[in-house]
Amino acid sequence: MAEELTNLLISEHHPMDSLLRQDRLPHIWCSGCGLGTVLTCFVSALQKLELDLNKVVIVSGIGCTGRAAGYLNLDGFHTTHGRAIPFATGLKLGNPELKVVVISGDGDLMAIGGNHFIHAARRNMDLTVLCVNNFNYGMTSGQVGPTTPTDARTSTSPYGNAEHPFNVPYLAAATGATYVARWTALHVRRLERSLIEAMNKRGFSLVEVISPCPTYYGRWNKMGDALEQMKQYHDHSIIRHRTDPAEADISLGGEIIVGRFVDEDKPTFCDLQREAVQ
Amino acid sequence: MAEELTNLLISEHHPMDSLLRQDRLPHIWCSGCGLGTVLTCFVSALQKLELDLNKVVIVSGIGCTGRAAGYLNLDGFHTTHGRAIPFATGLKLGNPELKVVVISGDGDLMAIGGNHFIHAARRNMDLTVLCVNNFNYGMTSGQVGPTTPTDARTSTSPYGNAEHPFNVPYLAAATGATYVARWTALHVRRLERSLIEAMNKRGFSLVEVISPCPTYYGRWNKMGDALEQMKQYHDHSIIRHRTDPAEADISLGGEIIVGRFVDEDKPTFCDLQREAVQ
Amino acid sequence: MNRHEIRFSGFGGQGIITSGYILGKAAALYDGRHVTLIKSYGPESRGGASSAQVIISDEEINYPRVTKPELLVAMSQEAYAKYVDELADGGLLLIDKDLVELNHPRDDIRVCAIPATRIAESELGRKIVANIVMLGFLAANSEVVPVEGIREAVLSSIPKGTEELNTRALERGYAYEIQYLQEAANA
Amino acid sequence: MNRHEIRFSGFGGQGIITSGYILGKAAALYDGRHVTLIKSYGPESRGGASSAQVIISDEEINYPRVTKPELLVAMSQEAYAKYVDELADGGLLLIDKDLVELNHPRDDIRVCAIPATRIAESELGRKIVANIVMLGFLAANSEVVPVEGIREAVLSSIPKGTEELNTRALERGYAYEIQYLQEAANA
Amino acid sequence: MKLWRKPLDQDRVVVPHGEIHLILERCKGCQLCVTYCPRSVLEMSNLFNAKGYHPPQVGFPGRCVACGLCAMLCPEFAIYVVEV
Amino acid sequence: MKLWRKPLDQDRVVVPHGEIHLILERCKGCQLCVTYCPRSVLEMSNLFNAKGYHPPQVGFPGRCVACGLCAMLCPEFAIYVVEV
Amino acid sequence: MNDNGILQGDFFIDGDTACAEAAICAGCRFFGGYPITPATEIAERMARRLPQVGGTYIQMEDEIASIAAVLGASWAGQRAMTATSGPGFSLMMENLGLGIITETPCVLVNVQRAGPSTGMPTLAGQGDMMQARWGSHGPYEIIALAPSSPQELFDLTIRAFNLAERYRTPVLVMTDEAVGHMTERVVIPPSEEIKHYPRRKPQVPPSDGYLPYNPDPDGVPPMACAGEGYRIHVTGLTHNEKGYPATVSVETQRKLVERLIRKIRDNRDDIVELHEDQVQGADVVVVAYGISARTAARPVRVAREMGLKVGLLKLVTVWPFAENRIQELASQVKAFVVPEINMGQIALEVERCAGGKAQTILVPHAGGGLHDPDDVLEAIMRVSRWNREPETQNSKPET
Amino acid sequence: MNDNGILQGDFFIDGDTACAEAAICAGCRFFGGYPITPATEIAERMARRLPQVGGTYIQMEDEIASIAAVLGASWAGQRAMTATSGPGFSLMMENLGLGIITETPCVLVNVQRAGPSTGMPTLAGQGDMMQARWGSHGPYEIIALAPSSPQELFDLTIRAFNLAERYRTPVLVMTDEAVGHMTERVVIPPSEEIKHYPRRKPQVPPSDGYLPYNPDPDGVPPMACAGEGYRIHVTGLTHNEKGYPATVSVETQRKLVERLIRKIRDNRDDIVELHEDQVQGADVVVVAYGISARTAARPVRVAREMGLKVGLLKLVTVWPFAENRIQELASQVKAFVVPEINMGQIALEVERCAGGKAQTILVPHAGGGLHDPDDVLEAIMRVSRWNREPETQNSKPET
Ligand SMILES: Cc1ncc(C[n+]2csc(CCOP(=O)(O)OP(=O)(O)O)c2C)c(N)n1
Ligand SMILES: Cc1ncc(C[n+]2csc(CCOP(=O)(O)OP(=O)(O)O)c2C)c(N)n1
Ligand code: SF4
Ligand code: SF4
Ligand code: SF4
Ligand code: SF4
Ligand code: SF4
Ligand code: SF4
Ligand SMILES: [Mg+2]
Ligand SMILES: [Mg+2]
Repeated sequence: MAEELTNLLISEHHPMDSLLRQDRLPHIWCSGCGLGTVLTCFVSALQKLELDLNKVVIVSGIGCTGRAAGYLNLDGFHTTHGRAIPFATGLKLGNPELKVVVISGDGDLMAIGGNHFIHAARRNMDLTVLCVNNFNYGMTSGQVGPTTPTDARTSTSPYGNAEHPFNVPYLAAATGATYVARWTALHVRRLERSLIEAMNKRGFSLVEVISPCPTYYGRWNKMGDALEQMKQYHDHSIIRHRTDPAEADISLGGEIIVGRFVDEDKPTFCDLQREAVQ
Repeated sequence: MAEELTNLLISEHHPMDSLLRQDRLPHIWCSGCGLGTVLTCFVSALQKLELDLNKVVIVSGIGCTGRAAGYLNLDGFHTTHGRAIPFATGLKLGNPELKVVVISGDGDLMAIGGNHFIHAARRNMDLTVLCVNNFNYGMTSGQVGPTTPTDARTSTSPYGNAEHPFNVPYLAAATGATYVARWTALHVRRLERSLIEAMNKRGFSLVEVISPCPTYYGRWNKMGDALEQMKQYHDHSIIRHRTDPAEADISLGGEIIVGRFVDEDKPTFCDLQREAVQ
Repeated sequence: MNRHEIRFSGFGGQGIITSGYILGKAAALYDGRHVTLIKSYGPESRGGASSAQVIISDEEINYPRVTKPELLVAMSQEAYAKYVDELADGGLLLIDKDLVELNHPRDDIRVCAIPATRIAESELGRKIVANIVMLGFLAANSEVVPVEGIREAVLSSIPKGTEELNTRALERGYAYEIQYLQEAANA
Repeated sequence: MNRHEIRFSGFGGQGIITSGYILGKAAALYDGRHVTLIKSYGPESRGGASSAQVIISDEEINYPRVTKPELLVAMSQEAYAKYVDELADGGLLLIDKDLVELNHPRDDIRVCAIPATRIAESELGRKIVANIVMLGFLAANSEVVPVEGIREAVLSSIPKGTEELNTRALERGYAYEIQYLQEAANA
Repeated sequence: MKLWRKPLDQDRVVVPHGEIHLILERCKGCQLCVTYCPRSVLEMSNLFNAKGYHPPQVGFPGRCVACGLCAMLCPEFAIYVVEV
Repeated sequence: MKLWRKPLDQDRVVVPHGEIHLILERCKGCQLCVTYCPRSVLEMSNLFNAKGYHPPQVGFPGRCVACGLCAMLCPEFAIYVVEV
Repeated sequence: MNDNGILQGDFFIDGDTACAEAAICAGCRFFGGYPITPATEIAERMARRLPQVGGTYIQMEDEIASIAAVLGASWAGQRAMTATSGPGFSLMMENLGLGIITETPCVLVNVQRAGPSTGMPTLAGQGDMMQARWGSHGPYEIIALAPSSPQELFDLTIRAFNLAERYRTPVLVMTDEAVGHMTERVVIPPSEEIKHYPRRKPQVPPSDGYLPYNPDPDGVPPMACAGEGYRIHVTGLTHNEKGYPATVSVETQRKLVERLIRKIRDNRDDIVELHEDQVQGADVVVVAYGISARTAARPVRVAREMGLKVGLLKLVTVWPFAENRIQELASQVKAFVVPEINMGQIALEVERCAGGKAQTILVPHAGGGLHDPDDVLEAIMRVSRWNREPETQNSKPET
Repeated sequence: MNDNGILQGDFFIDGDTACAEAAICAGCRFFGGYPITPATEIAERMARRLPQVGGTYIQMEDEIASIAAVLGASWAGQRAMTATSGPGFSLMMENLGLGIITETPCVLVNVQRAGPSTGMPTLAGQGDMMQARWGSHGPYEIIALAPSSPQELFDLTIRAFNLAERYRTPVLVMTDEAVGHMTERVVIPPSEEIKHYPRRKPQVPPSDGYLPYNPDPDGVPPMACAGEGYRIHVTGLTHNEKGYPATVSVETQRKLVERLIRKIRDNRDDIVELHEDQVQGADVVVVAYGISARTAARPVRVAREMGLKVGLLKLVTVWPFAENRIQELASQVKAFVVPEINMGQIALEVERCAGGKAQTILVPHAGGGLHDPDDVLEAIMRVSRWNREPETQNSKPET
């Protein structure tokens, strides 16, 4: 069959394969889901960063996004739902040499894991958190979550969501994160750059990526197919660096402010602890 | 013995007794602890509010503060540590006629219960939360908590706290509370007034009270006795209504901005749910 | 005892479980039979293996698993490979022609093939109804459940507004039979 | 078998448990005995009933609860009422004079009273050392543990910087004996 | 103090006077009432109540204006004032 | 285009050209590469891979400038381009 | 659908859906939950259905909040429920204890999947059966039911609500993925035919000496709810009949804990439901529950066709355990065969109650699916042979 | 204190403090915890002591975070621990399962108080013993030790760390308020004399075919940690030897779960520690653990003085259960007497293993303190009389 494809070379390996667990590909994500693109950006950022890859650890919770840890050829921990951040905290404190990155979904990090998120931010724990926000719980087939816009429909908000959503960058900033950025899954180059910045940051850094879940969220809200949903997010987004994150609310069908919102320096938990004990 | 006291009448009953479970007094709180004063203010506010007291319900978590529910002669629930807010949510949704007030400590509401707090605020659940912040876990004898100022000493931060504390009003405001105020336990009249306003509010209201824990926090931080600690908080406080809560951080020995910070209107969870279903 | 075991198989997103549901509902509510449907799939929403097992019987059904199905619908190569062996002697295998290569021949079974996905995609404009096309094809090739029951079950199970699309899909699959036989004759 | 059972009692905040700890430590580390200390108190930090049970023995101690103490220290009315009956015949009761009214007389025990709280408050300026005053008083009235051991145990158990205060408290309590007996004689 | 003009309502202003009540066994001797009474009406006594705390007593009964602050500050619902 | 002055590095600018590689069985036919290729190099094929997806193919091979965007957008690590 | 939004008639629905519909029939008007495979469909159904019957669905931030909200709603006077699976069930353990000590009627459904930990989210297990009994700290007793079909899941969900009210306690419906995701015909009877055990209310008006934890003679106290004027105090601390904490009174603790336990144990006969099939006179009795009882039916039939005297005892109520019946049967049978989708849980209880008078043979399954019926058959045949080949029969006492 | 900050010598400290010092002696350098009575003193001691030995104390936001951080720290190569009591223990149940399925060595101390729910925070209970075994969802086995004095709490905490490494699993130290808050002399031996079981590391270099979940012959896989270059993948899902999820492979599930269970059950002899006192030849054996074993010592002595043949079997290891020993003894003794501060937990296991050959008499206590020794004595005397007054001896078989 492959020979019928015109003008391209059929290959077995990809230049990013050394950072991937090839024996697990293709991954489980739906066709057109933004997660794969986000992972590509992450790998690309890693390739540009000057890190000892043996010291980079990925921690995920449970969810579609949470599977990320399982596709990267790095030390990876796929923990329990919501608990990636405290697990990551233990890893980091247990071995401060590690670069610990949490990759997880909006439900995992903001619903069941919300407390850990705000406390890690408060402590300025030296972690990078990549939160993929698809406005719903993809893995369990599309329920309402803490980032679902008001009025949006999901399998558990069939009459429209009666809750106000979190503004993730604001929550991060208000609780102490020292680097906060947001992009959509289509802002591949900028996302890559933010990931580099975030991982280079000492302290708690958060990158939120708005990403389509065509299978559930897109379908419930009649957003068309994956391509259309991805395009819609991108088209509705406005790049505004250093925006006060309080202004970065997302409403159903409204504009999405993206950019690097916060980038400041503050002693981390480890800094302060070292100081205190001395 | 009593007859030796000069110029006062020895009495058996107090004008607030009808709102108290007299058979449980004296309460367990330490001499000079701010909690009793806060409770007095609360009772006083109740006496001024025009509420059907049979419909007022107090929900507490576990902690010194958490005992509040047990001294008020109202329907009262002393739940598990950190879970007062979701329990209160169930009460309110189960019977929307109820006026549900959560009274609990900083550790209960902000440490183990932090997630419930931010989610209830996000949903603008129609609850009043009275958070007594004594900068530590009193009930378990004075450990560090999420509101303990950086560098403060406690039994589990004997070298000085290496964490940045939450700014409770900011956290409440950033996650959606529609009424936010802070006072110290000595601001009795203003506190009473804020409690009245908060309970009259539709939506999620938060009143934080900075209160001395002479037995632990005061002692660890050499703040003198209860009276001195209470005075210190009061003297360090500056009333600034409508301050941006982001500016209301508290540092060890620093000034404490108090006042009514937020007072706005927004549809509650119940409002939006009613709308959606119709 | 009149008992039928049927397995639908493919991967997540192909509507495998819906197919089983519709067939089961047709038998249970429109044909008054005892029916048990069980689904197997992984935790992933899409892409993982997916299968629906339907037992239709005149008696109460205890053990709900299909062990020797008389009818197997395979909508992916993986599903075909995994399940073709369990098909009972003389059983019927229905495959999506474009997605399954018959590389594991058994001469004791009957095979009918239809390009269900391609039909759904190119003729009906919605790949998602490939499963309904396949159901129509099934109804044409097997007598487990009367096609009328299937039609009713389809109509009572799909989102409002998609009745016409699904009816067309069912009919297109039902009608494909002849075409297939002709092709086979020409082969 | 040389075995002593002692109970300290009062309410939270009076240093009841510390008293038991110091006595126990004196016996265990400075007198080489087997010692078991158990504490009972409620969840409240202050104000609730509080008690420390110390067993000192030359043999291994199994059951750690005091059942018939030979020495009871009662620093509150409540504690006195609750525990006075369990005191062994011929036992010794030490009370804080201002806080306990002997309204439940037993003539088979010896009672010694000291205004420990008042002494701590007015003479030593820190109510908090009332328990140490009481310990001194205990040392003067009982031979369970040599006073030297108690002194060492006090010094190794208190916060740095409070050595002098506590030594004075211990001594003041120890010295009170005479005064008490005189008072008693005058009574 | 000499008033250069007489306030309009002077005749009607009656300085209220308070009668102080104490529930002895609730008091924990925290001194809040004593410390914050704006008229320095109260003082600590030397007595102990059953829990070993010193309750307040009234030093200057006439001064009390029944402002109620002592009752509002008291953490124990132990003191209150009746306007007489 | 006529240049009114010759860019300094014009001689050195070689418009890069890309050779497109596909890992067939990873592709899920999402069309991102096709849609966002700035040079419209790619198009969807009619073939199915084993999972039933249509992979892309190259419509206009000469146009590819090896910008790498297709690889960066591909959620499946299925496509990449080698500059030749 | 009736005018009041309640369904009636024949439906081809899965167990989860049947469970949700049963709750609605039972008068449940509050659901606080958090999605988890394979229980999500219950939440989804409730989210759609509750507003249609005037109830409230709320998706909480996690399972801890879910059960806390359910307890709150029950104290607001509602019949309330949540549904989860293993990981969420583990998270609920602390507040399950609160429900027990405060005697809060509510229903908690666990659609079990294969564990431990995240395990196999979409596949069946019965690995939480002992957790159901022992998962929260401290001493207590619990009621747990185990359905084996969507219809039974429907029926038992209704029973769970009634038992919860009858005994003022959280009741567990311990189903599993196989039943929850299995689709069969479910008959929903007319509302009038559905039995409702009403909440037991105080017989005295407020302030007339109502003691919230003063039990009726059967050990269950009537329940005043929030807003009814009784000014109740409810605490998770050890409490006396007034409901007041008594945290250092060993006597209060003894009375409270013993009553909490007795109100279940002493009413075992009312609570325990068993289905027996040719148990009388059997040589071997298969003891099974939930989906495994269905698996067992086939080998039992085959064994009987082979002439063996095999009974099937299905535990519809798993907790409190059917101690008496197992003890009785132990004197009659050679062996119990216990197939369960775990590595031995209920089998331990059977073994204990058998008291050495009959053997207990566990047929374990690590999870992820149903037993191969042949494994059960093999066990039945093995123990049945004992009589005929006495040399292998080493553990059957003479009784 | 030694130069390295480690204590040595005689101390008059409570059990909690002894536990913390033991952890430090055992090489524990990470503590993630959350205060709770009566375990708080462990955290407080660790907060002060860990920085002195180069370790890290962090107070997490709750118990769930605490155990998650402990698991993380273990994977960073540390010996790590947390300590809690009932309510916190309940909250840890989900992640305890994660620790088990991922085979993460760590130590979890439960200083039991009286439950259920908030119960009596400052008073002793032994009500979480079955929860220790069954509290997390799904099938698994666990190791749990029960000390009865501060010294033993010290010793067993060290043993717990070693067992955790030996079997790559979380190990529970199930103590209680009585022991945790009891102060006695504790002897801390010189560091050199403290045995350390080192973490089992892979024998192959990274990329040389290391399979993270490929066990050594004893069922325990060597453990590569984060940052060591092995690029491990660790998941709470059912996983194969590579550590990759295999969420629909029943065979993988079976292999994994069976191995997790076997590595404990098959090594029962190594893990189970019992203290026997005149058990040989006894008519009655008191089976007890933790503080109740001390309570039992007195009535046992009294009974012996009365001429009765009474043994005392102290379960130092409670889980895995001393099945074999109880079975053996059941053939010898008339009865087991089991005092525990709960309403019957370990007694059920004793009864099961006794298999009807000997009676099992529970001496329950609802919690909030120790038994009255007379209650135990009474039970011993009651069962001892059976032989003499045969009419009351209705349940002792002839064996
Ligand atoms: C304790 C617990 N509760 C619930 C679940 C079920 N669960 C798995 S993933 C998930 C939500 C995932 O949503 P999100 O984090 O947004 O990830 P996405 O799938 O959307 O990428 C839930 C609720 C679980 N695994 N564990
Ligand atoms: C699950 C659980 N963890 C821990 C505890 C122990 N505990 C009781 S109160 C408390 C903290 C109280 O602090 P706070 O809420 O600030 O109240 P305060 O006593 O300071 O008023 C803790 C940790 C508990 N009861 N339950
Ligand atoms: S369900 Fe949604 S989030 Fe999950 S893989 Fe599919 S599209 Fe992506
Ligand atoms: S411990 Fe602190 S907070 Fe608790 S009652 Fe005493 S002073 Fe108040
Ligand atoms: S009422 Fe006012 S003036 Fe009178 S004693 Fe109280 S505080 Fe003082
Ligand atoms: S404020 Fe109340 S408790 Fe404090 S001294 Fe005055 S009367 Fe006593
Ligand atoms: S490298 Fe750029 S130009 Fe070439 S095919 Fe990819 S996207 Fe198009
Ligand atoms: S972007 Fe990747 S997965 Fe999508 S069509 Fe192109 S090659 Fe296939
Ligand atoms: Mg999501
Ligand atoms: Mg506090």
